[in-house]
Amino acid sequence: MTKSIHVQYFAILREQRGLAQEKITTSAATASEFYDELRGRHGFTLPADRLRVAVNDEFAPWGSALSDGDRLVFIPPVAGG
Amino acid sequence: MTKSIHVQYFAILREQRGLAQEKITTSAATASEFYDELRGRHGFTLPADRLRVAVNDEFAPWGSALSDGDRLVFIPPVAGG
Amino acid sequence: MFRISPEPLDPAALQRRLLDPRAGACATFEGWVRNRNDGQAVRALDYEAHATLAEKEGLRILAEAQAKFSILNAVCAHRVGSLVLGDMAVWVGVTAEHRGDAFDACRYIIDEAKARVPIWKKEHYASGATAWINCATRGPASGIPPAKPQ
Amino acid sequence: MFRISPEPLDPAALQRRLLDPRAGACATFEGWVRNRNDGQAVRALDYEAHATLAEKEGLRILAEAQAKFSILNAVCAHRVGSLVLGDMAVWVGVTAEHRGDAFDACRYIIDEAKARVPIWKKEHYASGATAWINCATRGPASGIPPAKPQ
Repeated sequence: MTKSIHVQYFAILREQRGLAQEKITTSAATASEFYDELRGRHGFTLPADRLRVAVNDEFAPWGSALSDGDRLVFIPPVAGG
Repeated sequence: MTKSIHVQYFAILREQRGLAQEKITTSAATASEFYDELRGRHGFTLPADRLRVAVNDEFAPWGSALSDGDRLVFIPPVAGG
Repeated sequence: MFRISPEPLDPAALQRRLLDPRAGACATFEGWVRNRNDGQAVRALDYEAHATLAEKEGLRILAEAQAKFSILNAVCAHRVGSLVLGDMAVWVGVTAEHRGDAFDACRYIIDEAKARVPIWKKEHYASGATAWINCATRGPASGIPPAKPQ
Repeated sequence: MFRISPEPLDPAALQRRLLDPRAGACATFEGWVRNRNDGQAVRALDYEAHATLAEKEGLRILAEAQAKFSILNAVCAHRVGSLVLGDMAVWVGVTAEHRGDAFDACRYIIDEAKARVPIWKKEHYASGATAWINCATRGPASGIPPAKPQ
């Protein structure tokens, strides 16, 4: 079953993708599968174990099941301060 | 041998003495003897082991020998901050 | 209050939020853009944040500090945008009755904020090169720890 | 710089002395007059100091902090005179490349200043009573430690 996912990119991911957000139709079952799919397509250098993921504005486990209309953000290593 | 000592009082010692400084002629040999003499005379409540002493604007040991013209300050327990 | 700010931070205004007649101690921390990092001359920095997630995670950190330490109030603000040398990137202020808790909580907040809040930093070097800090991919042997699993 | 000040402290002016392009971290501590101490309602405080000895001992403490920690600069100022609730009694600021040293040195300076610098504090309570802090004479059994021998 395919679903439509809204993805937002920040920092190094935004630069590597060349845009800040997009809507993607995917058959990936989990956030993890979805990142692997995008990484293959866009050449993101960071592996998933260096990132966190947020689903609908909350941090979420990589194994979270995706639902149609979800908003995902992949969180590169942070560096505030 | 007597000597003339200039004494400055601060905080609780100033209040107990009722003045901020005075010149005293003493035959005390050391800072320690001198404080004991003053304590007896003025009724200071603090024993010497709760005070420090400064001679000529430097902290000094209680056993320091007194010389004519020395300036002494007895330092009550401090409480900055 | 935890705030992501596109405007320059105003420490005096932030500190006014902490005033409290019970407070005997106020510890603050400011992070400034410095002229070197890891041996390279730095010219400027860009900070960006996921403001919604950052403010949620920041408020969690402040609540943790309230629970762990005996403090009265805590505020943190982090700048985003383009910063130059000497600019203030982050301000943390904590009030408490006593200084030990104020120091410990202030340090806890900045340590956790740097480790957990979704804020990213791109350094611009005098050489013309740029780098997203902590985002190099040199493999696990490089000593860069992987992100904590959720 | 270590200064005894009969005038209100000006943190912004004090902090300007710390500006340094190498500084990535600035930790500060402020001591404020609070409304209670040891269970009693406080109305006001008098501070007095032996300014010459205090500035000498304060400078020694700052030099010790420079030797013990990797810091760039450190400043401390202490107010004397009559203070009311909310007034600032002491300000300490430290800059360093990294935050750990800035925090540690800031804490070292305020801890040592409170323990060693000849400054005295008289509290005025709402009850009308007053007390010179740390100067009660309840004997050694009261838990008040004797002054360190020189």
